[in-house]
This record gives sequence, C-alpha cells and structure tokens, in this order.
Amino acid sequence: MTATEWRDLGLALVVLVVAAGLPFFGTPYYLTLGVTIAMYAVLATSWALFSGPTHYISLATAAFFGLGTYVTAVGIDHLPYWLLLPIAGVIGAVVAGLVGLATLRLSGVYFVIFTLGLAEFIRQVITWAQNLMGTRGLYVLTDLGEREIYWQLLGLAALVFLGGWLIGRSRLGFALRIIGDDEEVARHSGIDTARAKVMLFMVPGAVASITGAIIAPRYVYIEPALAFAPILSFTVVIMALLGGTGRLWGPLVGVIPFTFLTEWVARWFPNQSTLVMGLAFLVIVFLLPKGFVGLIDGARARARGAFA
Amino acid sequence: MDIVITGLVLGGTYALIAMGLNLQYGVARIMNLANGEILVAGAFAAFWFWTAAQLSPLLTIFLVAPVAYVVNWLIYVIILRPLVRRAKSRGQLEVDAILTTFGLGFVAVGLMLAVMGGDYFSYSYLSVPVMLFGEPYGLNRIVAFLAAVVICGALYLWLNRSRAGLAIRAIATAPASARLVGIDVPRLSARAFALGGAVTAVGGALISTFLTLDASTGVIFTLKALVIVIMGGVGDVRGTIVAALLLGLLETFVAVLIDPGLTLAAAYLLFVLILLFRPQGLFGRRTT
Amino acid sequence: MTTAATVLSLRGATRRFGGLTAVDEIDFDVAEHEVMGLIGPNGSGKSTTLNLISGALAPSGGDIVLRGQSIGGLPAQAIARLGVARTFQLVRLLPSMTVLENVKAGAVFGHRRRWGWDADAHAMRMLERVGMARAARSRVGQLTYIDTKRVELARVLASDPRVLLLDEWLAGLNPTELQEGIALIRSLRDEGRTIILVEHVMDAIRSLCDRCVVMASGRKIAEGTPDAVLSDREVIRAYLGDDDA
Amino acid sequence: MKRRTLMHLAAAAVAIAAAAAPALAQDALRIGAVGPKTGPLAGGGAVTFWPNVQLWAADVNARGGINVGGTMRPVEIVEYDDQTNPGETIKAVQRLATEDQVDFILAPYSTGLNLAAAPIFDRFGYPMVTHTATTDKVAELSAQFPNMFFSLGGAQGIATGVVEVLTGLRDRGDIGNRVAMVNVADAFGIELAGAARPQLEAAGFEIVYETSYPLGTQDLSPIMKGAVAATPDAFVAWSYPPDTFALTEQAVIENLAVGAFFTAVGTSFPGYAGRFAAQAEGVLGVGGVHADGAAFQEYAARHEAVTGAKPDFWASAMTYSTFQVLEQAIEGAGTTDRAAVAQYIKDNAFETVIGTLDYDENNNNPAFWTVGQWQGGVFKGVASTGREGAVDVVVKPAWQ
Repeated sequence: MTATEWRDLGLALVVLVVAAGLPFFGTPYYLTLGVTIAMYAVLATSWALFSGPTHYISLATAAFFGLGTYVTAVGIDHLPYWLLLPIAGVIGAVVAGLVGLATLRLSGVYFVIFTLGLAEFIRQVITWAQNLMGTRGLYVLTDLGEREIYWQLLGLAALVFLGGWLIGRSRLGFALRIIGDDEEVARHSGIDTARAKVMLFMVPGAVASITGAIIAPRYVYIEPALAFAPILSFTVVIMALLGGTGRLWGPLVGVIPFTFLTEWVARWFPNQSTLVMGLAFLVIVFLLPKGFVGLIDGARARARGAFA
Repeated sequence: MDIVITGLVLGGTYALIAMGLNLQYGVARIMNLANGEILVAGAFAAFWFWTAAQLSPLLTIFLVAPVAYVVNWLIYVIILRPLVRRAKSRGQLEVDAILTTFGLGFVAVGLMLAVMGGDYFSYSYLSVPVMLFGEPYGLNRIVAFLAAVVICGALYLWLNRSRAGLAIRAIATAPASARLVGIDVPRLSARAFALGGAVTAVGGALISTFLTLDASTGVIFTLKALVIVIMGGVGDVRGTIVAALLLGLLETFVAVLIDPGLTLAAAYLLFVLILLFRPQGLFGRRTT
Repeated sequence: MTTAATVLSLRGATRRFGGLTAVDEIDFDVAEHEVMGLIGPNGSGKSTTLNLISGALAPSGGDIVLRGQSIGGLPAQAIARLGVARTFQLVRLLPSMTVLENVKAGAVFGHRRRWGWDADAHAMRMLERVGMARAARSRVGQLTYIDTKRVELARVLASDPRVLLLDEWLAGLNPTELQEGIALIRSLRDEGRTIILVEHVMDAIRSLCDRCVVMASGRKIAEGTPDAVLSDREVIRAYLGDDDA
Repeated sequence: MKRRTLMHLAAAAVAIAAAAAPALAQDALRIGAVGPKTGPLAGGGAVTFWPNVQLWAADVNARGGINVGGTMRPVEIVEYDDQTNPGETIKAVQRLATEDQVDFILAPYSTGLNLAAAPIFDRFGYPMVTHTATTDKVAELSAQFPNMFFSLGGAQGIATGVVEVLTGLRDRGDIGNRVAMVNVADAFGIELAGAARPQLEAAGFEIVYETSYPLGTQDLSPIMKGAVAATPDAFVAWSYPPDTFALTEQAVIENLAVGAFFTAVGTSFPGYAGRFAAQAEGVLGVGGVHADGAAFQEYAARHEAVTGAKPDFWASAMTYSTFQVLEQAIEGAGTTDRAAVAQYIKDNAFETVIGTLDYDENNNNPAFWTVGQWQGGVFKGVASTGREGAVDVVVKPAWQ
C-alpha cells in the first residue's frame, strides 16, 4: 500500500469513529437523519459499485430492499435476529445473480426498465403468496431503536466501503473498468465480461437486501406497498448520480447534501415539498452536470492550477 | 370471445397510455419519467370540464391536445434541448433525461396538488352497458378503445405515408444519418416530443372516464408505459400497439382463467420473458 | 518455414448473415513463426474471417483449430485466453485509463495472467517495445493517431499471444508513419511471432509476409508467396474487374 | 336559507380565526400533523385526514383555544407531508418532536404509517390516538407502545359486522345463501378477507366465488364477470377507493343482481354518491356514522363550511373525534404534560361527534361502526360494535 492509501484508510477510520459517536453527542433528530444518511449511503455506494464502472442503471434496489424487509418480517418470530441479516444477504445475492444471468444481453434503457419490471414482478409474487397463505399484516416488534439500527447501517456502510476499496484494487475491479470503457476490448483481452458483471451485480443485491432486513424493525409494519415502493430505487439512483459514480466516495457526497436538502424542503415547504424538490432537482442537474464529484474535482484542478 | 374483447379493450387503454412515450423516447430520445403526470393532467382537465361545465371528455380532448402539445413543446425547447446539446454521448443524455424528467414529474405533481388538491377525481361518464355478442361492456371503455384505434391508426398512417412521418422515422432509426440527409433533427425532435405529450394527455382524458385518479397516481402510468414501450421495441408504433394488446389480452386471460391475483405478476413475467428472448423488444432493431 | 508446426488452421470455415455468405468454406494453415497476409478487395470477407478466428463472431460452419484444439464458436474471452490476440480495424483504446493501464489490460487478462508488480513491469516492457514508454502516464486522449495504434499493439503484445491478428493496422498512416509502422511489424516478425495480417498496403505485404491468402466474395481464390499471388490472373481480376484483365 | 347560515358560519369562523391570530405567537399550543399529501395514499388523506386537521384547528380557535389549566391557548398546526413513505413519516415525527418541539402530535394516516411512527411517539411519550389504523394485534401493540390508542376497530370486528348484516338480510328472507367475495391483495384486503371467510362459513353462507386482485388493477371487469357467473345473492369486496369505484361501475354495467352489495374503503366518500347518484342507493360499505344524529349533522355542516368539502361517512368523523379526544384530555388533565394527558385518555370517556369514545384496558375503542348503507343519499350506519343510531338495513334494489 502506498502512503496515500494509508492516509485515506486512516481518514476513513476517523470518519467512521466520529460517525459511530453520533448517538452520543447528537440529538435524536440528528440520529434520525443519520439513519437516513447511513441507509442511503449504503444503498447508493453499493449501487455505484456496479453501475459506476458498467454504466448500467439498475432500478432494482426496491426489489432487494423489499425482499430483505420480508426476510426479517417473516423470520423474526422463528430465528434469532442476527441470523436474519446474512440470510437476507444470501437471498439478495442469489436473486441478483439469477437476474444478472438473465439480463446479460440487455443494454442501455432496456436494462433500466427490465430491472424496474423485475422489482414490480417480485412485489406482485410476494403479495400474491401472502394472499394465498392468508398472512395477516406482518409486524416486526423488537427492542431495536434508532441507535442500534444506525450502528448496524454504519457497520454495513464500512463493509461496503471496504469491499468497494478491495474490489477497486482487484482484478475484478480492473476488469470492470475495462468493461465500462469498451466491452469489446474487454472480451478480446480475455475478460469473461458476463461473469464479472454478474458477480458485481450480486453486491448491491445483497447489500440492499441486508439494508431492508435492518430497516424492517424501524418500519414495524411490513406490507408490500411500503416495502417495495419504487420511489426508493429512483432516490438511490438520483443520489448516486448527483454525487458521482466515478469514485468510491462519490455517492456519499451526493447522499449527505441531498438528505439535508430534502429535510430542508420538507420542513419549510410542507405543502409544496414535491414542487420545490422538483425545482431543486432541475437546478442541480443543470448546474452540476458531473455531480458533486465533478464539482470537487473541478475545484481541486483550479486550486492546483492556481498554485502551479 | 368475452376474454378477447375484454382483453382488446384493456389493451387499447394501454396503447393510449404508452403511445405518447414511444414517440418521445423513440424520436426525441428522452426517457420521460414525467409521462404519467402529463396523463394525469389530461385526466384532470377532463374531470374539471365535466364537473364545471358538463363538457363531454370527448370534446375536451380537442382542447387538451393543442394545449398539451404547446406545453410539451415548451418543456422540450426550454428544458430538454440544452441537455441534448450538452450530452456527449447517448448514455449521458439518458442519465440527464432520467434526472430531469424525474424532477419535472415532481414539479408537475406539486403544481397539480396546488391547483386541485389531493382528492380523487372521479366522475361517471358513459358508464352504461353496451351489448357485444350478448355480453355487456362499459361504453366508456369501448369509446376509449375506439379512440385508441383512431389515434394509433392515424399515427401509423402519418408516420408511414407522410413526408414528416418519414423524417421522424429516419430520426428514430439513425439520428446521425438523418442530419446528413438534411432533416432538421432538433426541430422535428421537439415536435415529436410535443406530439407524444399531446397523445398522452388525450389518453389521460379518455381513461379518466373509467379509472379513478388523483394527483399522485402518475407514476403508476409511467411504469406501465415504460414497460409497454420497451416490450414493443423503442421507436416503433406497431411494437407499442402489439405489446399493449398482448398485455391486455394476457391480463384478462390470467384474470379469467387462472387467478386475478396474478394478473400483474403475469404481465411483468411476460415482459421479462420477451426481453430475455428478444433483448431489443418485439419490433426493436438491434443497436450496435 | 513450411516445416514448422502448424499453429492455426481453418477448415471449411463459413459465416452467413441471413442470405449472404460472407465467408465461404475457407481453408488455410498458419505455421509457427509465420507471417501470413490475408488480402482481397473490400467486402471480400477478410475482416469477417478475422472475427471468426478472434471469436467476435461464431462460424456458421466448418472448424477453426488452434494447436490441436477446436476454438470455432468459443466466446472471444476464451479464445483470447488460449493465446489469440487482435487489434481492431478502428483503434479501440480505453478512454478513461492511462496508456500504461491500457497496456496492463492485456497483461492482466490475456494468455498469461499477470497481476500487480509483474503486470506493471510487463506492460512497461511492451511500451518500450513499441517505443511508447515516455507516454506511460499520459491519457489516451492526448495521443497522435499512430501512437494510439502503437498503444493498442502494446496491449495486444502484453498478453503474450501465440497468434497475433492485425486488422489493417497500417491503414490511415501517412508515408513517414507507414515506414515506422512497417519497421515495427518487421521487428515483431524478426522476434519469431506468428502473425495474421489483414492489409491493403501492398508494399507492406510484399516486404512482411511469408505467404498470402487472397479472398474474393468470401472465397479463397489464391494462396502462396506474395509475389506469386499478386501476379495471379484471377487475383488481378478480383481486384480490378474483368475488363482490365 | 341553509346555505346562507353556512356562509355566515364560515365568515364567523374566519373572523374569529383572524382575531385570534395575534395571540398565537405567545401562548399557542403547537400541534404537529403528519400525513400523506403525495404518494399512493394522498387521495385518502385528502378526503379524510387533512380537512379534519383544518376543521379542528378552526373549531378550537373559534372557541378561543384549548383550556389548559385555566388559560385559553389557541392551537397552531405544524404540518408535514410524509409522501406515503414510512421513512418520511419517521423523519417528520422526529422533526416535530425535537426540532419544532410541538406540544402534541396528531396520529398519522393509515395503519402502516402509524406503526412506523409509533416507536417515536412512544420514545417522547406523546399520546397517539390513532384514527385510521386497523389492527387485530391491539394487545401486543399497546403492550409495546403504552400510549397508543386504537379507534377504528380491527378486521375481526368489521368482518363480524358484515356477516351480521348479511345474516340479518338472509333471515328476513331478502337474500339467499350465496356470497361472492373479492379482495385487494394488500395487507388490508388480505386481513379482512381472511377474517370474513371463516365467519361467513360459520354463519352458513356458501362462498360461491372468491378471488383477489393486485393493487392498481386497471380492469376489474373479469372479476365482475366471474362474480356474475357465480350467481351470488350477496357481493362483498374488501377494496380500496379506486377499485371501490371501478367495481361498482362494473357491477352496474354487468348488471350484477344481488340483494346485498358491499364495497369497503371509499364507499362512504361523498364522491361515491356524487359519481353514482341513484345507483348508490342500498350499497353497503365499511364504516358508517349515526348520520341522523345532531352531532354528526352539525359536524358535517361545519366541515363543509370550513373546508369546502363534505366529510366522508366513516373515517372523517372518527378522525375528528380522535382530535376531540386529545383536546378534551388536555383540558381534563389541565396540563400539557404528555404522560398526564395519556393517562387521562386511558381513564376517561369522551363525548365526540361520533358519540362516546371510551378506550378499554388495551387502549382499544371497542365500540365502532362496521357497516353503513347509502339510503336516500346519505350513508347511514347499519351495524356497529355498540354504537347508537343504527338504522335498519334495506335490501339492495336493482341497478337502474
């Protein structure tokens, strides 16, 4: 490892420790925002791990998230909670793997809408199965408060970042950058592009599923309409793109300001929140075409130019 | 017979929902996530004219169409064209279009909430039975189906017989080459986008006679329209019509013969299967 | 040269696109250390033949054998790993990466799978080999046309291929560059590499190739030394048409 | 004449509200309200929840405010849109509790959103008088969240009400034994269909057609055709507003000949009668009110005057009533201490627009309307678990 890498790792550890301390020095309100940020950071970062290099826009986040909430909701009465998270992860990864295998031939917008249709399909099947079994509403009554949920999400975020960092240094990560640049070259260089993409697609699948499993106790009551709400997929995409998907930390710098922006709008424009949110959106797209990462890189480049 | 008619009528509804988006995405290359909101706005106009002035939705559409055309044209020229100019690649434009139209959808929902509140707009129009082959069907659905036939037929003829239609198809097939043969791509793209918006709004006005909507329901229709357009193949009117009818027939078939609880699951399964075997959609061309 | 072992052989290799037969039952062998030219007029099926060998396209019929192993219809990545590497007619570099990273792509995933320090060093050697070591840290967007070709060649060489496919590698170069390019390929030939060359530049073919296969309308119409095939009547007719024959 | 009175009332309300406004800044009681203004439940929220928030604030302030231990304190509503998203509900309630530091928070809208918010209400000790949460887990939930109150009834109670009404009609000889039952495949529909099935069978009914359909189904005619083909005597649908409208329209078109036609949520909306006019006569729906009672009529008049819309005949009045419970509990306890107010709610009964509300040991309101029926343009309660004012159910006349 190089000196820069040690420095980055140290910096990441400091950030993690400070973030972990939030429940002790922040108000419950900031903790709630912290949960929101941690949740979207996990989802958007893992999303970008796949979509950043491959440029595939996946709208399947809600599908995996919903699956995860159902793992907890169904399993909480039968299995210890800590066991549910890995189960959710495995289910998410397996489903993502199957989806990945099926979607290899799709490109561009076809893949986008496919993932959207898939999310709806999974939701419909689960609803139907629930109806057949005559299950009553699923309640997740636990002692897990915002604090515990926050720490779990933070732990998951740390894992995602570590995983992302390791992938970035691995053959797989290198292969994906090549695929993202030119799939034809990738194949002729000896890269099994299909396998690489499927393997990587399993990461956001597993992570989103675990996130759902962690969040389920927060929602208390699990029903398909709330667990599989497609808006989640869109929010994750938008946060990640606003941040920038070229860097591991890109989505994070999208998630944090976006969360505060939503909060600000929700608070001061309760009756026009959608309207203002939409306008804010347009402004961001027009003024920040490369996301916050582009803004930061631009500023850095300018600073360097000024000193050089 | 019963299943076929019900299915076709439902398919006609779906064609109304999806046709406009096909024009917008196929020609103007904008994956318009605000499509559903345009539809809801059309529905709201029909509802408003009906409750305020007892004006038949069949007449309202002649008001809705030009207004929607102008509004969508303005949206394209003011908001979307800069993005088209800015985009370095197809992928970049796709991402920008998703973000922008998603924001536009929010703005539209916000505006509609401000204007009409969040209440359902529900009214009764032509909800009387008509007998076809001894079975009753809602007249409003039949009327909407006939309108869908007229609109889709007119679009198809226009695209395949007229000079402007030829140019538009050229853009849909090969935008770069279209420019080389002297087609004014930016201008026609704007027109196609506007026309797509007008078709969608008219569709909304028609389906409001039998569906109950509110300001926030747009996203449901956006999802359905996206699925149909992709299933049929981007940029091909026939594809959208076939996909819409297929979906209508399938849903009705499943509802009657298997289990109504599985209709939407079956619809998405069909979508997924079609894409697995024809990744470019039913009538789509392989992109290179 | 003819006594050397056969590395690659095509037997009845055929590719149809709908009703059109782009490659029609082609047979030829390439021996170890041999440089073979694949020539013919535009649309004669040379590039398609190359695509069949590299796995970009699957053959509709016939077989392609690499050192006794059938590779016809295998996916491109499998063929690449078995030691067939190619350049593209229109240069394809990886735009988001540096020159060195571009070359590393060949070293990491090719026939010999290197990683880490080994891959970097190997990629650097290949850049030196094509005379591009000075530009290792540059972005590919800053390169001149011939330099992009050199980098692509370095990437292909980095995978230590058993068979090298060059698809009109000399096309589009100005006269000075052309001389440099021919010299570069000749140096590869002198290293004893096995190369299939699809080329239009006749000077290059005469000076580089041990043997040529001439294609027209998807068929092989001649095979032999460059001088022999280029004076063949049928070859001239294929290039120039009947009237001038 | 009547219209003029209403306008006077409205004008008076506005005048008083305006007069009270300057006082708000100093000593207002800050009340939080979170509900969907957008998202899938925005339509329901716009009919049932938000108008009552507005009306209640206007009513209280017209009276000069809430009497807290001798001082009249007007209310000031802090409202947030939760976009029908539990994550947003949680954030909004948290914001109200810690940032706005409101004195009390009105319960959110719908079962799922209430339960998502329950842990935060619980942590800050806010009494949570729910109006639109239906659950059969009252005991478990009130054990976990001791300040949570349930008003609207559970699936079992509602299902029992429907079966009783059908049994009554059958015993009178108005209908036969054959029932067709459909449900929307969502938690609400699944739960109610599950509760109704065994009860119908126990009561000796034969379920001749049963199916579910997904939320958002755009053509329900196959379902209605299936029901017609089964020639039922009664039709029961556990439906949401858009499908309630669509099912009724299809029943008219297919001319479903039944003596009892029941659709669930949305039947009690004024828009239902507005849309179906005379066709609505005799239609049964979930809920109901004591429509002829003075309390409801007065409430309905004020609702229309203040919000410009009619209340629905079920959850609207219930929603308003839970606000009244909170109001009366604050006055009764004479303090804004949340624990004291919550305890007061547990210990006392309240007079509201739907009559007396008295929560039992599980914080549950045992007496709620279960079934109503459109009779002469008014949706009247016909069955309840102990409410007064039920009218006799009539057999459904043929569609016109």
